[in-house]
Amino acid sequence: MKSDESKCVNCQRCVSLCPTRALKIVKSDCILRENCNWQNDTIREVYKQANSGGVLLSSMGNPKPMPVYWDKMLINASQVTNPPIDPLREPMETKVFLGKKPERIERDKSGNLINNLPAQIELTMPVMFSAMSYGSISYNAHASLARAAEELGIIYNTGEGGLHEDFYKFGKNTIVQVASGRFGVYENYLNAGAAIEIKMGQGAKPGIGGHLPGEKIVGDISRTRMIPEGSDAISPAPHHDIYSIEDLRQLVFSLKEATRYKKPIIVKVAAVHNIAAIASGIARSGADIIAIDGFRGGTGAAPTRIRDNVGIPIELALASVDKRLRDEGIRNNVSLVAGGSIRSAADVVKAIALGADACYIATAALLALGCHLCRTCQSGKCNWGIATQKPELIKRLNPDIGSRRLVNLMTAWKHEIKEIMGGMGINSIEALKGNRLMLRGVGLNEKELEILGISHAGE
Amino acid sequence: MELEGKIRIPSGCAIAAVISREGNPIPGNLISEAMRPMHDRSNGLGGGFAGYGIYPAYKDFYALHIFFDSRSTRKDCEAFIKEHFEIVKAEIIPTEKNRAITDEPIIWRYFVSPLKSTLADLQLDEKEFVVRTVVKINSEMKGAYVFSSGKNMGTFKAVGYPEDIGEYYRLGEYRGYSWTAHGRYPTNTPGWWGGAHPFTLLDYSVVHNGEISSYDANRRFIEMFGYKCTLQTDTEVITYIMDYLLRRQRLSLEEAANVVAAPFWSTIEKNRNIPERDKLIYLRTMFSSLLITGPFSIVLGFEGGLMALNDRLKLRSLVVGEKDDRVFMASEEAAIRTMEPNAENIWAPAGGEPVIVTLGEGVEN
Amino acid sequence: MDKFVIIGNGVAAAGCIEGIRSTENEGRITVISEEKHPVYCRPLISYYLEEKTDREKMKYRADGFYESNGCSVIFKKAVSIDKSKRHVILEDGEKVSYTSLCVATGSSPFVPPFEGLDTVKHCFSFMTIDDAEALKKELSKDKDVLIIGAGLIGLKCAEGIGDRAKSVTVCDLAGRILSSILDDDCAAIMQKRLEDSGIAFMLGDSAVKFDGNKAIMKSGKTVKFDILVIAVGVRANSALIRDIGGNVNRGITVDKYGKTSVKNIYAAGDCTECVDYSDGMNKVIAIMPNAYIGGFTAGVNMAGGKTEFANPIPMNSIGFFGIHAMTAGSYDGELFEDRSENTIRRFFTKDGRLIGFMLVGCNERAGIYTSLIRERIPLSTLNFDMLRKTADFTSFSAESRKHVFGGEI
Amino acid sequence: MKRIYVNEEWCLGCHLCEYNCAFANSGLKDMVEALKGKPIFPRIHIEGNEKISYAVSCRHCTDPICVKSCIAGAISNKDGVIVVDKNKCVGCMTCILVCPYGALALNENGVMQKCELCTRNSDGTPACVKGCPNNAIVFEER
Repeated sequence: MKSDESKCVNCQRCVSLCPTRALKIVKSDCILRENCNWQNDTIREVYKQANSGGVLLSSMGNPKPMPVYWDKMLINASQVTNPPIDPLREPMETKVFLGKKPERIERDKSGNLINNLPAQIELTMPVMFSAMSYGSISYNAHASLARAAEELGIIYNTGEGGLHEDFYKFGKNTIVQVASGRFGVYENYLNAGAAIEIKMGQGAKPGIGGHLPGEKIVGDISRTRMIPEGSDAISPAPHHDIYSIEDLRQLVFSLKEATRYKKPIIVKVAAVHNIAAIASGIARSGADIIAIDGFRGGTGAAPTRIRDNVGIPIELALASVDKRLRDEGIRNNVSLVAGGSIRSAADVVKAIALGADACYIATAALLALGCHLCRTCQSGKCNWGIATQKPELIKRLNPDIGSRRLVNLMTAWKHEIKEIMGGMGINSIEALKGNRLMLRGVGLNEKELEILGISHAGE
Repeated sequence: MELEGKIRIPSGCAIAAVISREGNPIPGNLISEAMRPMHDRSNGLGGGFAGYGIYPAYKDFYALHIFFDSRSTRKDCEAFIKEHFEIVKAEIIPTEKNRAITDEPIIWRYFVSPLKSTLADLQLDEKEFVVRTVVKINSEMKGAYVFSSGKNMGTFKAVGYPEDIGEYYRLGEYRGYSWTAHGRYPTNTPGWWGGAHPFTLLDYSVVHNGEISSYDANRRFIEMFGYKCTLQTDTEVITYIMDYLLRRQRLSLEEAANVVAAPFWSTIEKNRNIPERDKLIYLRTMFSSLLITGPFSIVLGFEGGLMALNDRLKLRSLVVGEKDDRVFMASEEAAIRTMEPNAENIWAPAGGEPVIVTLGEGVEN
Repeated sequence: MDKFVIIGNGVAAAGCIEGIRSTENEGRITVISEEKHPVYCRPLISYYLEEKTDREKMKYRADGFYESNGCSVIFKKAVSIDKSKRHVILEDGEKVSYTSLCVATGSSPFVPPFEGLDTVKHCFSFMTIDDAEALKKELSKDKDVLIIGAGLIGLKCAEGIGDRAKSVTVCDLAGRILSSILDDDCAAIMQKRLEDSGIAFMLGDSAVKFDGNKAIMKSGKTVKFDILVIAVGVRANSALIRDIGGNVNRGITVDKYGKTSVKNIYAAGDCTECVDYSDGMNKVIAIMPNAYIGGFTAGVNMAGGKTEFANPIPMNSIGFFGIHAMTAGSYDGELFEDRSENTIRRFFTKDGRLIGFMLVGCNERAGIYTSLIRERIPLSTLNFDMLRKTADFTSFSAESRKHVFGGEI
Repeated sequence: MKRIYVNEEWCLGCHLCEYNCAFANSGLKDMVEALKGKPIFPRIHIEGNEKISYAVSCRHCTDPICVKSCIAGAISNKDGVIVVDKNKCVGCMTCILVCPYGALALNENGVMQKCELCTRNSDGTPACVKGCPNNAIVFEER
């Protein structure tokens, strides 16, 4: 048996399938003469660009050694003065409703409360699968996400590639996305889901559009995106009808009109420097939910320099947005969804404690489907049948397994969330939201603690 | 060590309350004595009482009870109050020296009424203006602390054991149709008079036993509506929540109870009464950040009644008993038996189920 | 209570017992066995001589088979049936009455009236374990054996005793071995392997006369032998039915339920004849699967159930010294052939369906072909060119694969 | 009864089922020791072409013709599972001639072998099913 190390992307497929665990992938011992400044990858990238003259592309999240604030926050637990709650004995609630909450109650003439809540998204746990388009990921990957979302009572997101006809039946567990390319957007599509998401930006590539090459626009994908076979699917960097917050407000209300105010509107933005002000604007735009995507969020393809250098961490963005909206007294206008590398139940708990209503996960979901983070999605040759449209590769992902693994993952997280909540003496996720006293920082400086709105451990 | 407000201090506690449904006067020493058998539930670092109907002569005026750390603070504060209020009476709250009570501040009460001109200027209703004034004094005026601000009611609190505090404030000289009491067991405090309970805002007073785990979620939400949780205590935030739900959102007591101690979703879903179920879903969704989790038993005092409420898991003790026109509530039955040895119908209310007692119809308060 | 009686104690009888018991558990079953053994695997007698099996392993069913099925066995010969009184008369005059009766008497070796056969000291048939035991007793390394008949029985016998005799010669009037199931080419391959293993053949020639240790052949040659085995063929034991006026052809005639023309009497196994599903002809298909299925079918119907004997066809799997031939169905059709040095695959089709095949030296998964015959699957629904070369399901449509591997069975 | 079913839509043709089968029936604890450098005799086989593949093993028919055809009485139905008594089998291959699925084959000793649903392992799932990386082989009631 021979292997060509230059072609190996370290997807670990062979390692995973070998029944005797006889294979392992090792780093090639052929390395460049690197130093602290000029490291292997940096040098190679220069060679690559010198060869091609092109923009470097990469995929999945920012791999650079930037701080991961989740790992610098620790969670509280009850001891003595109040009791932890045993999730095996007591109900432990994780249900959340996302959407705007009115300022005041209203009553009818006989004094009964009127349900004046605008449309909400109901989730059995505060996690949703975030946007990944059909095209960037496979039919079977979408099928897995949709089926799992339905079984779990949560939501998955179509991404900007439209909604495949087979998946309309999962509508109540679907967020349909309206992105700058407007692929596959028409009235039935808008009405098909539980909510509509306007994608203004993405954590992995803030300020950048997207480009799915024509050769991938075939068959179902072309039909679902509603563009001719073989034509490039180009998502412009901006929405060309949104050049200001007023324009966004118009789109929000256009979509609400189109769906007769029955669907909450989510506005998804990348976490960038003045995210708090941006969020405040969106909260006043009529949007029901703001999704903030941090700079470690994944992608099927992004220019490397953008992915690695643009945007800010979700933890800081979330904390400052939550604080700003509360300071302005408009936190109840919107729900907040945090995404951009939520890796575990602990990250979810920390995000909720910082102030999120729910989290978006995508990379973790793909890992559940088999992804080994080889970060070569852009090649379209995903060995795990996820980020590919090649039939023989797609086949490798059986949605029976995929959906089951997603359900397993989410169920496991739910158990962990409940356990952590129980430890804090909290038996409902509402009581965790924004409960920053439950967090303490370690190894953070004053400024970071201030932005996160938490005390240092020991305080 | 830092005072309340600088740091959040958890504590265990004893609570007790009594009300006459017919509005008959009850002397304050009754409730003070009730705290004696629950001595061990406190540790001498705080206690207090709230009495309703105790100032019939001044029932149309807000009774501000204020601690001052010095004469000059009092002067400044009085000047501030005079700017916006008519003060019909100002006096030192009578006390009796007690060995167990030391380090006392200067304690005054003022019967006041907001100036109509000020209210008109600010376009505020009277109560809201009083609330803002109290919040302003407490958060901005160092050394002054308003610890009672309702009409025809008053709070009396100090550092010490509750039964000593009752004697110190000479509670036997007051008559009220209802009383609540609190004995505190803070785990980490030098003891500060202002930090003692009951906590009150306008005529709402709360005595609370427990340590709520939802504190910061509740605090950060309620602070959006102009409240400032200066003490960082559960009792304070519960009081504000009650004020927000009852006075500002105009929810009924039952509805407010369904917000703070909301039934579990599983219980709600099983409710066959559809309008009732929808109402519960609505309240939980609408006010999700006001759900209070963690152990608590509280007695909320208000003009004309009392409401006792346990957390939905009933993680703290709370018993209720009756005799004739009186209803008794306490952490322990012993406290009820002290107030009324022949108390009847003693029961422990289920978690999340409020016990609401109001003055009977036609009874003046 | 019903009284079930079975004459015969072979595989058809075992099938009949299990058929009855699959339907009801009340009635008594009586088995009348001429052979003095519990049911055993008759085709194994050559393996027995070869010592590939032993008497214990040859038991067709575990000890306690009869008891657990509520059967009693009478080790006597049945001589006649009284159809009006509904009883079977045994050799000693005993009468066994029945509610319903199954005749599963099998077949007997056919011994032609050779002149001088009575002068042969050691002459054997090769049908029963008793035959095998008798033969075994006589065999030794210094004895020459002559086998008359190069059919299945004769050749299995030859293989079975090859190592125990000085020489084994097989003669047959036909010009090839296994003439009833193989054609010349196929037979030649098999014959070569037998010869390579030390078996001698005299084909197109057979004994006409015996004189002590000598056989005089039709060609005039003489063959000396110490032991003679006669395996020229078998005849269905149908006399019991013929004697009471039942329809008998080459075997007892039965319908698809296993019923004879006589009321309350069924028949099954080698003593019967049935319609060959591959060519529609009436014939005796004396093979083990048919015996069992025929017996089982009769049993179910005797006990008040209803089942049919579905599509019987002739089929044979036979091997000698490591080479194996498999055949099924009939050969009157269009021929397709693939062959290599040591293998032949011959397929016969008619009206767009496979009706028969011969496989020599290549028998993997031959049942897939057999089922084409038995299920009468139209060849137009699959890729027959591919299938002929390899027996697998890639030649079938995805639809039928889905049915085969994912559906009910 | 639970049976093995295959779905070619998900079969990747990786042959792991064959190895897992051979290993499960080897009686050995270590797969390398059991299979390395030896011809393997699995009771399940992948067949197919470059477009499709699927596994074939005994279907455990409710009315199994192999049982009826065995001249040695070596194949029997044990609670729905069709099993071969290796002791009794003489290798006549009649079962091969009759099995419509081609599910039987000789083992390394010239004795017939077939899938006998190796369900006596820890979780009651046959090794081929357990090891199939894509659920192309399932064990269930239908």
